[in-house]
Amino acid sequence: MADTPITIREALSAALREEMRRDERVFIMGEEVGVWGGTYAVTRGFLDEFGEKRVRDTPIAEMVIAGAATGAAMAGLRPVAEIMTINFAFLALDAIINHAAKVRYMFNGQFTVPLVVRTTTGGGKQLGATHSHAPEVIFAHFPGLYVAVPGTAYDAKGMLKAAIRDDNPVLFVEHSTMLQRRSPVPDDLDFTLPIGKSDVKRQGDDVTIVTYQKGLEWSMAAAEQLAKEGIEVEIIDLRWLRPLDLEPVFESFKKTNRCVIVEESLPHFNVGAEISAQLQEHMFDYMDAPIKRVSAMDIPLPYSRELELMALPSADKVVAAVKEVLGG
Amino acid sequence: MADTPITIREALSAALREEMRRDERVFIMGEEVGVWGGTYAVTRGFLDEFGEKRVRDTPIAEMVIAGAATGAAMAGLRPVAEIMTINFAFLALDAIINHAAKVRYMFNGQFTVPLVVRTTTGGGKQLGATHSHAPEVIFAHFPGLYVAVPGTAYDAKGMLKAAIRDDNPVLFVEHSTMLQRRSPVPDDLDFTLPIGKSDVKRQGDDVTIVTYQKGLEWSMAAAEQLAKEGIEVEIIDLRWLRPLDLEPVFESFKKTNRCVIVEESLPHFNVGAEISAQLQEHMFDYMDAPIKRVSAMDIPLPYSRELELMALPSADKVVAAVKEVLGG
Amino acid sequence: MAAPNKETLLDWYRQMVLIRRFEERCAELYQQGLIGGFLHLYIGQEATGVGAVAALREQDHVITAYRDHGIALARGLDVNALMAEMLGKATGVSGGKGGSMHLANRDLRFWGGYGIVGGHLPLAAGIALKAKYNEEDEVVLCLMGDGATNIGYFHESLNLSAVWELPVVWLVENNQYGMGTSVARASGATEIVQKAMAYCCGPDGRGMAVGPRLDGMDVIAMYDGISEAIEHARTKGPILVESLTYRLEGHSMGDPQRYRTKEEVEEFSAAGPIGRFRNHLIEKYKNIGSRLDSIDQEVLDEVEAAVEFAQNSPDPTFEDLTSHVYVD
Amino acid sequence: MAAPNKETLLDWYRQMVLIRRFEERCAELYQQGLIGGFLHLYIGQEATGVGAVAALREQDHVITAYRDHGIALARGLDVNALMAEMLGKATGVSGGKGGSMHLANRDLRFWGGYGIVGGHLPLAAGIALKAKYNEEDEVVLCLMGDGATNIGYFHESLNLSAVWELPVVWLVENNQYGMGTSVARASGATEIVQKAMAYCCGPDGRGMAVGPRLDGMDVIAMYDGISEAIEHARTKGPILVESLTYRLEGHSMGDPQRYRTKEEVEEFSAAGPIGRFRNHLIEKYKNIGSRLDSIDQEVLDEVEAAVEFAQNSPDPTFEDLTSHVYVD
Ligand SMILES: Cc1ncc(C[n+]2csc(CCOP(=O)(O)OP(=O)(O)O)c2C)c(N)n1
Ligand SMILES: Cc1ncc(C[n+]2csc(CCOP(=O)(O)OP(=O)(O)O)c2C)c(N)n1
Ligand SMILES: [Mg+2]
Ligand SMILES: [Mg+2]
Repeated sequence: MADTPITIREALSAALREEMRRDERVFIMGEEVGVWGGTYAVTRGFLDEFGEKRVRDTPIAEMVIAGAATGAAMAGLRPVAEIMTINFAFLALDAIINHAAKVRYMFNGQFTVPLVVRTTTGGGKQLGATHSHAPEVIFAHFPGLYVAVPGTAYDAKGMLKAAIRDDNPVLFVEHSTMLQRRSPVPDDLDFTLPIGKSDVKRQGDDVTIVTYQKGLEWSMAAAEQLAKEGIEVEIIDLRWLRPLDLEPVFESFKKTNRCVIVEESLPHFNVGAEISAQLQEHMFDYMDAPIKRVSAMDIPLPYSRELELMALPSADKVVAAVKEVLGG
Repeated sequence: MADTPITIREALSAALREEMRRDERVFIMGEEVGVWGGTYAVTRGFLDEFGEKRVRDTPIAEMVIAGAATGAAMAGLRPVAEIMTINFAFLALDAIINHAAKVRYMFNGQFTVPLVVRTTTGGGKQLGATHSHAPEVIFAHFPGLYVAVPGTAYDAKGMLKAAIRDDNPVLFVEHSTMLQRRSPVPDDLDFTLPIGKSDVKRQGDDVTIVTYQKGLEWSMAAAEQLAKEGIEVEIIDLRWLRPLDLEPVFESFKKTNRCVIVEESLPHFNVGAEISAQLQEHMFDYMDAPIKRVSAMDIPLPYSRELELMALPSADKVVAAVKEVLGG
Repeated sequence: MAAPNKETLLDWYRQMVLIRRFEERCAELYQQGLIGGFLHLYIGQEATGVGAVAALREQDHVITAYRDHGIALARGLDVNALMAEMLGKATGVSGGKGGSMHLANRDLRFWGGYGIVGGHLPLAAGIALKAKYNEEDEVVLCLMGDGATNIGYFHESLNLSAVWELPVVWLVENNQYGMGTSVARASGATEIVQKAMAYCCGPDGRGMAVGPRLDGMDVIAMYDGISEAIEHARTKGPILVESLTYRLEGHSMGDPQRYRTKEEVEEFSAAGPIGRFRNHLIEKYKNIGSRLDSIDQEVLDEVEAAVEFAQNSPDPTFEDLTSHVYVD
Repeated sequence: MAAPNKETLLDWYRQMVLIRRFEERCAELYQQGLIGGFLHLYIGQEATGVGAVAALREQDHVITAYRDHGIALARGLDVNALMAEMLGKATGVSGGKGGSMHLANRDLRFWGGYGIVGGHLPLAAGIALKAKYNEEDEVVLCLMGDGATNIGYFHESLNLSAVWELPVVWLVENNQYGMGTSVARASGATEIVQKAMAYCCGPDGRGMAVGPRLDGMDVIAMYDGISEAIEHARTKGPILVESLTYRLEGHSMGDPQRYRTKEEVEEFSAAGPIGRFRNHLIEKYKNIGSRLDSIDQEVLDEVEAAVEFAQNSPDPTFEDLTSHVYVD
């Protein structure tokens, strides 16, 4: 396998392009996906290659972007709809949860919704309170939908291709500050990653870190710092919030008996809460210390660079939490 | 204090009526609040008493119901907006979270949002997948908003009056199947309950049950069954999901060392997850058994009565969970 | 469009009576507690549904809101399977998981009834997009209530259909109320077709056509009007049509109907669509009376048989409860 | 409405030049990394903002989207405090927590810039409701972009304002693009005022007025047109007005501008509002040239002083980070 180091942006572009070439039914729609080339340049050149039929600019209208894509999917197409950022997906919550995720069940399997809704998440760009959410958790609450949260170029490509090929609706969440991150990715046109499989991104015996996306970066940086002090953390990247695959987390925890969960989201009712709850339930006899969560502060994100950095998680905060669970 | 036994519906009506009489700035707006008298008859007679100015029927337009109420609150009125059911509040998520809950922070305190958004929650009425959510948790995730989940007439009245008098935006969630429940409620026009205080609804030494709203009923029924077998549970009613008051839960847990969390919502990324996570973090040394969660099954709710009952929690499921944490 | 012949007219008569009897029987079953949830009857609107659906070709599509029994019957869904769905049985069109609000039959291109006001409009746009994308000669008939024209979904969906020139007939069943709110109290424009002006007309006249306001109590007028609208949608693009009709029963069961007078209802009842059409047939064809009587009787028997079928049908099982959340 | 006198015209000139210089300076500071987030410049649209805001009385209100610098300056917000906000300083109008998109000054009845497209429209309706509720002679001027007229918020807000007869002037700044999507590619109606037809006219002519399409490059035409619109809103109800203008810079910083030609931009630049108004003044008043030159110089100095003020201002502190999430 010829692995080429490419960025997450390139990985996403390649996944989309390959799947559009492979299957005529796959098309993209959303704000600025065409003439502009995608707000984050993921679909640059697509309009030229695939034409207006398959690269469809939309009005600013998130409800109908998600809803019309759902209808098209029910009718047999395979839309990849883009909601520019996950903040705007608040406007499409009903379309995504009450329609895309439910029509199959509600009509007893008569309809299938092979839909991908791509969107970007995350703060850290001084965009202020309404534009800096990382609220994937609220979408993962509901059955009928899958939620993808890739953190590397390799994962982004394999997961997006899998999402497009899958017959279930997938909310595919990309982190807007990680698009330039680079890693080797297979060129193989049939490279996909299984849906709902988490991944051990670093091995270690002392503490298990469970995380995803931006949390992966903070955790990796923390791991390096900690390694210098002789502390070896194991890092598990969830990759999907639904289906949520905690088997590798349990396996790791049996070895480490300590866990820190790292995420960019808010501190309450977050992803870490679910993982912590499941860990204490299923791994009770292995617990040597309370499980800690590292997250953003419980406030809307401010504009000021300094304030925003204070509010967000960081490698240092992860280091501190790891030491805490080690009883430091 | 002259406590009269009244229903939750009556308690809500009384709270609204008293506050509207007390303060000219308080008004209600929403679908069918006026001529119809409220879908759940909570505002019956209000149009006659207060007139069209203060009892405002709206078009079917949840985004602007929540958003215009937010604007009116910013400008100095004290709206009580009604979103007929919390399912339809999905359409107002942006208005509630990105606007009502954020404008104060974003503009550094220049604006105040004394807003109450009343809505009804819950399944169990054969309304099918899109009309049977109990998704309060997703609103509680975000700072800037309070989330009320009263489970008795006493609480409903005291909490609603407090919510209307408070200067912060409150999502006030009523359970649509509990409106006929009756309990003694003070007639005192200034009876209010503090915001963000949970309440011990039953005392017991063996297991702590943390719950709210419909869960309270299942838990109370379970408690009676269990008492017959000599098991005494302590039941803590959260009453508010934000601010979340876990002090009484911790106190109780120090005594019981075992906990079951009961809620109507879905099993993942739910209220129980947060409580479980905080319990294991703060009460680690008191844990004698894994904390269990009782919730609905991880599916959209179906129409069929039999199927719906299977999917929802029940007193029996609570009994079973309590026995499990007791190592039964 | 050929003028309908005698047998066609008799078939329409049969359909209208079938809907009426079906609805009346449902009301009884609801009173007996055999139907749960909400029950929105189509009584009074039969001419609209039958005439409009009759105008569809086999390859065309139809989708509507929760007031869907009449459309389902007009589109030829099996009466037994429909009644079984009302009773939440495994033999129901949606396996007992959908209920009254969520009838569908994919094979007959009836894409279902939907409970979220306006939520199915984007789906209609998406289904139409599929037809256009695949260059298939198919039109989507999307029905909605007058109240639905005030929600954001309406605006976004109609606009998208105009910009993308999608083959949709948007048919507003203006029965004069959305629950208890009259059109004039909910909508700026009281002639609803006028709303098409917001989506009309782009470059080269592209955009939404302002369609006619049809007499929704006249099945032939509906047939003619919708036939023309379909032709327009096929060849030119989307069109907004209004049917002036009336809901003779309450919004759902248990509607106090404080928003209208008995006299108003009686007036519309006297001019009801079935009696009117019966008179028309009697005037047009001599000696048709006995044909009509025997149709009346056949339909009664058909509905009775359906009730029997439904009652004798098995309940869905635990396996049904968990099936079709996802495609495996 | 009195014709503006010479000093007033000179003040408008000053405001327009101030906006232009302020924006140019912001662009530089952005390039230097001193401003973060998004930066949406008002260059090209100065006549629209200055003319429209000049028409407001002191008691009137104004609210807009994220392209808000020009409106803030026209409404008389302190230049120093505005520039400080750009730099995220504690002395900024929103304490450094809002940034470029979220400027506001409650005392001056400037209710802010808002980042969610269409999200401020319901707020405008709510603020207008307050005025009506309290029987105060106040009008709300709500500005939005052409792209915003396609979102659900637009429909629901304009409709509510029509049904409730709220004193709002809805002003669409039609600068021909929403990001990279031209009006014709995004909107069914290309003459945006036509959208008012959907909210016009209820019983007794109640409802939205179809306002004029104003020359948004002519500050006097804007002043006249909006003055009349305010009078209409005061006495009759809401009105939709369109300003035909042009955005001379990219949508935000870093816009590749693939959606338009250099020639198009140059054409509009040559006919730009400031040069045009300057010529008008020179034609109208002899010997005004030196007055204008000295205004140009004063404004340059004022902006430079503001930059200095901002740079010398303190950053917000950790205390600011956590303040104003809730009212205490
Ligand atoms: C988004 C949303 N808001 C509110 C409701 C509650 N509701 C159900 S039907 C209805 C009235 C709809 O009126 P109309 O569109 O005229 O249809 P009709 O019932 O007259 O057929 C309302 C408000 C809902 N189902 N969905
Ligand atoms: C709900 C929502 N969707 C998408 C965006 C991203 N976005 C920001 S500005 C913009 C274009 C708006 O165009 P227009 O309303 O014409 O205003 P202009 O920028 O031209 O002033 C878009 C799509 C957003 N902020 N909010
Ligand atoms: Mg209606
Ligand atoms: Mg624009």
